[in-house]
Amino acid sequence: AQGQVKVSKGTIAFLLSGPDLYYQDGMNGAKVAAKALGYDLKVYTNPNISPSVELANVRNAIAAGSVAITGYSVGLATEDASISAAGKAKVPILLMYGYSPKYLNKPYVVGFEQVNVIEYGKKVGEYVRTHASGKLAIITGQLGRGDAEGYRTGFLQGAGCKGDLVKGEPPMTCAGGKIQYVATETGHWLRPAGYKAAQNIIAKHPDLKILFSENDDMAVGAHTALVAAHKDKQVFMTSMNGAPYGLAGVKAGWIKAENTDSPALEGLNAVRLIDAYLNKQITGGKLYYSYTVFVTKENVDQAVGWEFFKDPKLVAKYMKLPLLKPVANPPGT
Amino acid sequence: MANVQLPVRPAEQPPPPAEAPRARVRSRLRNVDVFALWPVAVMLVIVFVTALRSEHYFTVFNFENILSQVSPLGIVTMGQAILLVSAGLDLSVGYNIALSSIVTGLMLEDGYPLWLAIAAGVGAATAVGFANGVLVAQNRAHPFIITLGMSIFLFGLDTQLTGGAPVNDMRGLYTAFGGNLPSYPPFFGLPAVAVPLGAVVVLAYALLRWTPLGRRAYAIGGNEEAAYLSGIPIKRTKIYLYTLMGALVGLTGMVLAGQINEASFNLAQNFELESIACAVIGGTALFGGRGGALRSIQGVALWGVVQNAIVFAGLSSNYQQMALGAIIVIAVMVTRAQR
Amino acid sequence: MANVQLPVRPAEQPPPPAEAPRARVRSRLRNVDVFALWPVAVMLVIVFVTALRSEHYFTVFNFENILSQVSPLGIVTMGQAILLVSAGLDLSVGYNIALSSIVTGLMLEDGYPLWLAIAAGVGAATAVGFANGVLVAQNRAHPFIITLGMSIFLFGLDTQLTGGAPVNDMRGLYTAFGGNLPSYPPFFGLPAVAVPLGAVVVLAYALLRWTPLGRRAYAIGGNEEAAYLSGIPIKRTKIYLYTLMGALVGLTGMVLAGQINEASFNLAQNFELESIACAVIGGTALFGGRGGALRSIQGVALWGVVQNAIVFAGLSSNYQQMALGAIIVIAVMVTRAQR
Amino acid sequence: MPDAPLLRIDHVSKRFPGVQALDDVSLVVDAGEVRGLVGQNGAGKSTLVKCITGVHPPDSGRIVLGGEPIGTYLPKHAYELGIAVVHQRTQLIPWLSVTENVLLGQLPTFGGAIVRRGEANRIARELLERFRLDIDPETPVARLAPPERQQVAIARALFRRARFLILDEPTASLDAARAARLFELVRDLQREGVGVLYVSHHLEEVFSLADRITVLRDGRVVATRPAAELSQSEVVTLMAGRRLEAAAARSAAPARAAEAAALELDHVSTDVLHDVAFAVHDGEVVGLTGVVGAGGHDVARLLFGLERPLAGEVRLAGERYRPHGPKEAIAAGVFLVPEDPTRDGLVPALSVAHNITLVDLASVSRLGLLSRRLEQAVAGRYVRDLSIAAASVDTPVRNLSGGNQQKVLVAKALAVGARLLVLEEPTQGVDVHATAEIHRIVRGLAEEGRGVLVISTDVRDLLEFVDRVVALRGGRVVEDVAAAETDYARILDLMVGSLQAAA
Ligand SMILES: Nc1ncnc2c1ncn2[C@@H]1O[C@H](COP(=O)(O)OP(=O)(O)OP(=O)(O)O)[C@@H](O)[C@H]1O
Ligand SMILES: Nc1ncnc2c1ncn2[C@@H]1O[C@H](COP(=O)(O)OP(=O)(O)OP(=O)(O)O)[C@@H](O)[C@H]1O
Ligand SMILES: [Mg+2]
Ligand SMILES: [Mg+2]
Repeated sequence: AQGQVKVSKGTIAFLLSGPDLYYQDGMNGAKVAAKALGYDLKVYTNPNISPSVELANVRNAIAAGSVAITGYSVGLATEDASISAAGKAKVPILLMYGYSPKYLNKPYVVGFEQVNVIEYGKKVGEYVRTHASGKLAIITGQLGRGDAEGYRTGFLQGAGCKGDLVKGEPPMTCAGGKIQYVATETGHWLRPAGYKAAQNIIAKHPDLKILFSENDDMAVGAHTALVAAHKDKQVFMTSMNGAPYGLAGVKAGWIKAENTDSPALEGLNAVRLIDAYLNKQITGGKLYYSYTVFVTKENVDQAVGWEFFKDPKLVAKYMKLPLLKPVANPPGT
Repeated sequence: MANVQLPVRPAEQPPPPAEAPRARVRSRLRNVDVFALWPVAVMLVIVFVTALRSEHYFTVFNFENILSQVSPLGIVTMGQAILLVSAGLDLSVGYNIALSSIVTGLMLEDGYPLWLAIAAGVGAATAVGFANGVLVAQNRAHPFIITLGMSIFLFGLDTQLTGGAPVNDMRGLYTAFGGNLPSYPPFFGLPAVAVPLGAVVVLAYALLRWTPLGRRAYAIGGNEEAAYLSGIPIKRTKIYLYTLMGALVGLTGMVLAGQINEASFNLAQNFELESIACAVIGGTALFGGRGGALRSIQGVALWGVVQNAIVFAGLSSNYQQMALGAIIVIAVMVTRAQR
Repeated sequence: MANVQLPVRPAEQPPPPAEAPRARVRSRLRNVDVFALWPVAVMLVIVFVTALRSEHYFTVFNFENILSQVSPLGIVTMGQAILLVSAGLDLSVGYNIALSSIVTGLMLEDGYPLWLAIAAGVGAATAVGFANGVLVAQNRAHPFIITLGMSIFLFGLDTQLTGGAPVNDMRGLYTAFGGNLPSYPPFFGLPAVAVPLGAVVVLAYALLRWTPLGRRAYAIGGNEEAAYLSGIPIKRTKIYLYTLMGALVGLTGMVLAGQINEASFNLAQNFELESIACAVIGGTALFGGRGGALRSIQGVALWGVVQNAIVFAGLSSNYQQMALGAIIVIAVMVTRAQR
Repeated sequence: MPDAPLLRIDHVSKRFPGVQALDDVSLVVDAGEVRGLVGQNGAGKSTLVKCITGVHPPDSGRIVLGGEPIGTYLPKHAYELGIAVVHQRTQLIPWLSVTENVLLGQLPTFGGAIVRRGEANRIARELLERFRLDIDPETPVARLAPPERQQVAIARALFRRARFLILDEPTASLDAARAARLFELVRDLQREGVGVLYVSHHLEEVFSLADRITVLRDGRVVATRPAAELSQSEVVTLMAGRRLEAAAARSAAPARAAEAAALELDHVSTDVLHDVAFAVHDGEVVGLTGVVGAGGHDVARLLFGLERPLAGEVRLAGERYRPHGPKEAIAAGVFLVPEDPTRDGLVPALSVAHNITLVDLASVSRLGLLSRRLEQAVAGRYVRDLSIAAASVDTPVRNLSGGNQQKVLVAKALAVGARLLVLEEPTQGVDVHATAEIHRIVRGLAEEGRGVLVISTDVRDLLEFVDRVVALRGGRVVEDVAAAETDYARILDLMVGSLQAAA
């Protein structure tokens, strides 16, 4: 494959929201897929995850004559303008995250690919309900965009908590009184903030028993803080994401369980779906759920992981998998 | 006036009549600051160079694209320029823009009429501006820290208000600012958001140049003590200026939310620093007395052109940031050099 | 008025000798500023009130907790205070701290010896500080905009170096700063990060109070023109100060990366604004000539105590933000009031 | 020494946008000589000073000090070469102590590392004692009165142990006694062989100190002659290239004490003033004098609402007058021309026109919008009447000479058309011709029926154009007399208090 020069099928624009590893690896996954399928991939960054920059990027992508647009929308259901802009310019668009039913029937919308937010958090909650007891605290990501709130709601459902799960404010009793939900702090998706949040929680609730962190970065930060406070043994830690350092935590045993997905696989599938759409193999306006694996120490090696794109064999393997199946009846339809 | 009674001896009044006209011409020349136009020159160069590198660059679409990208930022920058002239500044604009959009958005969701929702949103932002003004004026505390505190406060308020999920349908506002104007003259299919920008630039220019309020802004920025001794009501003037900024922020909120059809806390991330950067790049002095609307809007234009060109230059995403940072530094160096 | 023939009678020189001692005493009194200690008072109140509401609050553990939270910020704040005194400031500290941690982290990953990795990391940050200094001094441009540009540049550089991926093991640094000191005197099991903070506070205090460089900082901050006219090397002094800031930033990078055991571009987000806020809350003037190390460190302490107390108050995250913003505004109002 | 002159200025020229500030200036100053430098406002005196000290490197020509030409023009190099200067606008650092201001950039240290505070304070105190100036060297200069600041600035220059000392308007804010001290110091230095360049508008000062006098006009040297061979009137003529008009005639009719006084202070006390009582009638010019600190400045603050009386009351046209701040004062028809133009009076970045019209913007507005035409008209008139030397009314006042800035300030007051004008040191730093003009204008205002209160430490100047003189000492009125019925020596004596005030 090295020798022969492929004629590019055109440039796919990739919207990169923020430089965090999750988005970076989503882009890396898309890159390898684009290469394999004969497209160029041009990246448009949005370092401060600002909606106005996202719109600007879409317009820049159109101006630059892209054949299609994919990548991350900065928030849940905040990309209306981007989609219309793409539609007006007749450029197909597939976004990772940002699903809203109202877009499904818009022209040139290939669809959305994202984890099922509520379900994703719920699995972890269910595991906690059956495996742990005592005081529970949650470290959320940045609130205000809906995703962090959604994961928390899902988790609380799974843990069988009683109260306004959408609002998610403690205190609540969960698992029929076996678990007391006592605190929630926001860790802004970041390690230092996760560290600080854990410090504050443990200071206020020295007898904390269960901690749920909405991503692995905050989990690592929180764990470091717990170690410094000699509380790591006492706390049953759970997390989400399946980042390399998260999976390492599961292997090492200080993360008891976590729900994992792979941004790289999301990116790869996004490009495959776009290619299929451009080749009229699929129709637009669908919602696709990302491939997720719930892991504990036992099955941790089954997680896809974020970095398979570095291994051509794995890339080839995932490129050969059947295309994602659209969700039969998406929420809100 | 007193001097009328004075025995006037023309022969002895310097400057001698002969010199007067020349002097005046010279002064006129000195007052026209050709260098103030440097951003335009720089832009022309960038446009030319980039056009050579990408055939998609020099197109009407891309021009409209840049215009629609800078318009909301441009509106705030005008407000920021007015504050900078008076030796003030506002770091809370980002989350205040978000606030106005959220208030309006939530009311639209609850089915309130458009006009009422807009009034509430702009009103909220204006109230915040007023609060900033009162705090800055009453305590003679530095606006940097006051508005920073306000910004953190508003961040909490915004995220609290949107809670579950951001508003994703701005209804009438989207109809108004989401698209372009009719493509026939005099509209030429410009992005709708360009209209409020144009209006605000004119307003800001007129205010600073032709109104007593604007002149007072310069006086306070240039020497607050002297302004006070000249009987200028320092506090009231400051409160007016910050309240005006609040209103412009509210307008920006409507324009931006309409354009993107969203209301959320991160709607205008970094607008506070970007608007200050634009004004200063254009040649408005930080903390006092110099600069104006036209210089500042040039800064905005340069900002937009540069960001757009960097994308077309095909730099990898991270290098784009580095280039942007470098250009800000170079820009301000140039602006200084020409003083 | 000035008449040289005037016979000079010492006895008649105003002010009469009788008044002199009183005058001197008065001036002495005016020179001590008791109010400068207000943050301590406020803290005591907060501690007392919160202690009543939670039995876990007033504990050694929570005290250490606060100390370990504020230490890295405290180090940068000392640097920021020194710059503020000289009418400068540095908005690039956040991503510069990140840079130093990344450089060191990557070298540790590649198996370089600890000392070399640290030297490189601190060196990188110091070089950035030097660059800030040269840019600010040479162009006499406002540091606000210069360091803002630098910050954006560094953001791109940081992400370029790491590709967004954090370094997960800081090895020796984690051993050094990840834990606490031995629990026997004179260490009392304080967080290890408190040690560099203590050292830096002493250093900053000594520098500003006792060294020519420190006094020049005050002179330049107080009246740059006058300082220049009396032959103080403005440029060189500024360059020294910004370079020193760079070194302190590097130290912060090591401490923070060691404490959290990671190196990444978002290691120290918002440190630039928080450090300025702390210094100003403590009573250091923005842009000029007044304030110092002790006042500023009080600001840091207040900052830490407040944030921690807000958590214990059981407010939800969003309300925590609002409370923090409100407190910043109130704090700066108090600091002004006491002038 | 006499063979090689201490300072030689060869064909130095300096141009500013719109002005040839210095035009081929040459002069030579010997060691141990005091050289007087005089000229009208804007003649180029300060610019020459700034060229010598490297603040404004000259465009052409060269400056030679003690045989070696000055290569790079930077203030710190000037100091290294042994040139010390007291600039016209005192340059101090507000929140640093007196000591640090005096020793600025030269603090004694242990091996360059640690500042020796004790030592520094000792040096500073010594220097201050040469003025018999009794202030705590640890006091921030921000807390000092203008004359004390001026003396700190002079002390700084003395501390430099310079070979060549430049004094630009050093007595501007000094009272007689303080000035006299300064002259003694200058003579001491002269004896030590220091060369002195003495810039002043007070010709009697110059004549009593200078060996030779150099006259500048429009940036050119028009004469350099031994003081002995010149008379003050000759110098005045040289400065302007024309003779000085006769001083303004005092109003023939004495103030009509019958009708209500425009301004009345009725036994007013503040923490400085002690039941001060005097009146200013319409059409009357009253001079309020006293050594600095005697209370003149406090009366001004009182009248402009910057301070409130603790006892007694102020009446304006018979009604109780208690303004809260300048705004109300101006509304009540009172206007203050403050002492320090650059600090209190003017907005340096704004143009001459904009500064003049700043107070009453309504009067130059049409339909709420500022009219450039009106502004230019108003400003243009005063620039002419006060012959303010500025390239145009659009020139930023920053670029005006010290004296011309003072004139802009007066113009500002005239533009408001206040009923009662309070002028603080209106002729400070203003040349003789401008002084005469200001005298005439003030008289003109009185003839229009306005009351004018002139607060000044310059008794000679006051006596030339006021109707009444009120002298203060230690916050008390020690004299209130018609100008015609008293004289310089008497007032001066009362001010410094050797005589008992005549009851
Ligand atoms: N406050 C100021 N006002 C006017 N000019 C200034 C000021 N500060 C610096 N400059 C300019 O900067 C130049 C050098 O200033 P300074 O001597 O402080 O720097 P430096 O580091 O000592 O330079 P060098 O070491 O090369 O002599 C001066 O020529 C002057 O033009
Ligand atoms: N920085 C400057 N920029 C432009 N013009 C200037 C500047 N400084 C002085 N001038 C002009 O140069 C001329 C000489 O000014 P200078 O200050 O030397 O006068 P002066 O003799 O000191 O007058 P005064 O007695 O009022 O102090 C004036 O016309 C003044 O307007
Ligand atoms: Mg030097
Ligand atoms: Mg002068």
